[in-house]
Amino acid sequence: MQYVSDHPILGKGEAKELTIFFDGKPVKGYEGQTVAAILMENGVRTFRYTAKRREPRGLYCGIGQCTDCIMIIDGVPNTKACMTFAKEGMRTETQHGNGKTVDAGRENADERV
Amino acid sequence: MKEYDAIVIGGGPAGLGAAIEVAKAGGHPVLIDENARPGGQLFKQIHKFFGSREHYAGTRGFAIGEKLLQEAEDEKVEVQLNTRVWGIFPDHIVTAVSGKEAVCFRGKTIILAAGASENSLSFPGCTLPGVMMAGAAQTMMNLYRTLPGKEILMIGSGNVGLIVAYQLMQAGAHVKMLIDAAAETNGYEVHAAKIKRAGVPIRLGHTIVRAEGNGRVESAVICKVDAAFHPVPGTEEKIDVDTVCVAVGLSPRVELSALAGCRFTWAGALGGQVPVHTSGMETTVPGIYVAGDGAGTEEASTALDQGRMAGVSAAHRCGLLSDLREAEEHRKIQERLDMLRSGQFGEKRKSAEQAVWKAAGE
Amino acid sequence: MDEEKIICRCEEVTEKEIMQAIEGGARSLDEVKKRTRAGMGYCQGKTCKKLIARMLSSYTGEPMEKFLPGSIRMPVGPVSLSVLAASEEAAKEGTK
Amino acid sequence: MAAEKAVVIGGGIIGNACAAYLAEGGFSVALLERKELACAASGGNVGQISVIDRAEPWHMRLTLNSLKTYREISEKEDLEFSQDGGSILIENDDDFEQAEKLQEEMKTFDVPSEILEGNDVLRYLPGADLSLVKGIFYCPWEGSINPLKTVMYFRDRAVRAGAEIREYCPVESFRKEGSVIRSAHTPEGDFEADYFINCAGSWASRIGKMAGVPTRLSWRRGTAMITQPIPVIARGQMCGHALFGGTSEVIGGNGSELISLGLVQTKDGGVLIAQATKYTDADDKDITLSGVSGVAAGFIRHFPCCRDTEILRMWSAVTPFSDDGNPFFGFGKNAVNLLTAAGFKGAFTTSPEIARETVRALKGHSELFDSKFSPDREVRGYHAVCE
Repeated sequence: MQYVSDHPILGKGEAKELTIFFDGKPVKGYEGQTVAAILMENGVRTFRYTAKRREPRGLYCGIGQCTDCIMIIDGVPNTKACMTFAKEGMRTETQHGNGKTVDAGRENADERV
Repeated sequence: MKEYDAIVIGGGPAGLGAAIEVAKAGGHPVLIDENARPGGQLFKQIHKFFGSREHYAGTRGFAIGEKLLQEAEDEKVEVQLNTRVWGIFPDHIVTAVSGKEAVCFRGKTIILAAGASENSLSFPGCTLPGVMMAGAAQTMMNLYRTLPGKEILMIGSGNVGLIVAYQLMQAGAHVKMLIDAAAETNGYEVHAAKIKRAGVPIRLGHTIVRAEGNGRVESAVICKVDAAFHPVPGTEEKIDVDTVCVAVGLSPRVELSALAGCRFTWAGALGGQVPVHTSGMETTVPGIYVAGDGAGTEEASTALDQGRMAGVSAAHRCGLLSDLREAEEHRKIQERLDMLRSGQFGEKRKSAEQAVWKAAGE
Repeated sequence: MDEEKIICRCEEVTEKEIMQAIEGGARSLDEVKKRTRAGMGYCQGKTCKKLIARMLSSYTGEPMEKFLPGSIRMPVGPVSLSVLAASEEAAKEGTK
Repeated sequence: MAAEKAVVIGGGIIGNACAAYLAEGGFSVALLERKELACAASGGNVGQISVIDRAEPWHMRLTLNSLKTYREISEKEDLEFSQDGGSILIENDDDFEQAEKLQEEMKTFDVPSEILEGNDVLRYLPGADLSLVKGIFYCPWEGSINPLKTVMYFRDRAVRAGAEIREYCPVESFRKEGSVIRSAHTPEGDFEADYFINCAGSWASRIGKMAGVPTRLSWRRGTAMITQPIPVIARGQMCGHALFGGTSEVIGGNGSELISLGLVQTKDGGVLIAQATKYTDADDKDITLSGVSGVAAGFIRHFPCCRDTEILRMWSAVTPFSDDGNPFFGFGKNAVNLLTAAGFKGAFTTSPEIARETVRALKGHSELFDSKFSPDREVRGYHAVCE
């Protein structure tokens, strides 16, 4: 939604800017923020689509308990966006179903063929 | 394997209080927390706390957190961050994962201070992005300065609902309405008054019917409920919001106490199922203690003192404190806890807590 | 119960499916789980347990405490196989 | 004429299947479970269906008839039954030799199988490490079934046929007149019947002893875990090469060693990994750290691509077995109306036919009436853990 740069209690935000990627597009955030925070600030609400009903999901519990916010982060599926601190250049992707582990695993298996 | 005097799991106020007391008694505790820094939910609390001087009255939550961290550092408490406990095995062995590494701890005692989790609520549309726990909204704005939404419907008039609604406004959101199925607000009047003054309508006797929207919350439908909490037909009302915050209570996190084999009892005023414990916070498993919201959901100040109580008990078990010293420390802490458990809500928690002690045979 | 209400968010189990399990004889969180998969997903029931316990309670008229906390198993939160494999060794060595 | 009464003791797969077939066969049935249905071995196992598990004709008959039943049921009910095939790992020359022997045996029952080597292994085990897994013995008839759904399916059938299912209703003693049991005593009251069926799984020996029938069962502990959904690493089920170690070792184990790794990848992609360890007590459900680490290490040694795969849940279950490899089936000398049906290896593979055999037994003629299955028999190699 937006970054609260001036807060009546927390004061002014002074963290350094950084850029991460969401489905290939660069989005701006700040050091010390989680992936979930940065994406929400940039208007992203859907972090994944579920396996069975293909429904969108986003942030729910915010403290790593519910796993609604899992995404593919730097290639690793099922990563909780609410618990992952952003790093410059981090790649985040919308996860579909159980994520690309399926493909990743096949690749691993096929490599040996 | 190195043996600690106490393995303290959870670095919120309860865990910090416990570890500090064990260290103060000359013991060697390890404080384990899954987050990047300890403090638990304290750093999300930007409001001023009530209570007495010992409870840092008038100080904001995050500032209390800073003080406790300083105290823990002064007492040389060993802290293991980014470390998530996944199991408890016989002989007080605690297994955890730190990054991608397996780590294990053995302790003379274990103090469980895992906190609480927010209760979920199910309604049509409850999985739409934009429906979130109030705590999630609070984490977003107070830890990361991210406004989780612009037009908010808050469900729940307990302290969490009231406080987070107010904080959402402080951060610049528009809280359109706060609803609760109950006929009266559940939280402190001070908090309710603040958001009423800010012009937020509080609709009691109302519930959410559904959240609507295409791929994200675009509106919510609410309606009146009767005395039995059943929806009253024809009272549906649609409000345009982009975010629905759910604040319908907290439950103690009991996974670890259950795995440790602790016996449970029901204490509605303390969030439901709680591990049976003595006034000294020992569970039904000797050498395993609980403190804070994980022992029964109360308040941060209570958690801190319960932690100190458990720390004193654990130090005594390790032979670091005499019987007399333990009794004396317990008495002092208990006095403070009694003070915290006064007033309309406090009394209820007090009698619930006493029933828990009774279940432990006190 | 006309509209679909998700109770178990991980396994996408609806209130209706859980009610069918209860009507079919499920009388505990475990039995609901065995019939519907509710509580078997990524969060292992952390989010839905209390909701299901409430359904069981209102259907049977028995108090919530009869149904909670249900069976709780390790690990608390998902843990990778390599970490599990290394844990016995870590227990022998201890930390640092 | 009033229906004959049967009390089924035990709410696992055999108990529920028996309750269903008995009730449908005209008996008035009460099933007594000491805790909850499928709370022990039936709830804790991975649902392997194995044709190659045992090569005796009686067992093969139970297996093939049961598979036919599962196929029929699956036309109407989704028990996640599948015959996707299954493999036994081959890790050395001895294993190859054993595999060839097994193939010969299977041929006599017209059960198809093949032995694969090298890269061909990946056809069925795409995730296996070929430096360790030199080959596999593959049988296309192997399969798996959802154990919980299957137990509940038979339970529902039993209830529809009029059976009464009682949970938290442990049998504490029997009232006998001579060698005839009149009633089973429980905290919920006494249950009178004409017949009592002991399918209490790990508890069958305790039930047996209450009635004066020795039922010399042993137990081992199975440690099991399930992963998050992942890509296909194994088509069908898989057993470790210890299965080639000779029947006695696999059936009986030898002391405290780890016994054979087994896995099934479920429809949604989760991998159920299980391994049996050492002798244990019938009620020992503790998970040990060495058990957990052992299972995890054994698995990722064979499937290194799963190192970072996450485990969502782990549990352990006690599984009963008999040291001589034979089940306990038949009436007891000191309890002539107590029919024991316990200690069957891979009970999910054979339970429908075991249940039908039970109905036949109550009517006086079972092909399993054999002194080598007698619950009164001495058992060679019996480790009396709880005596």
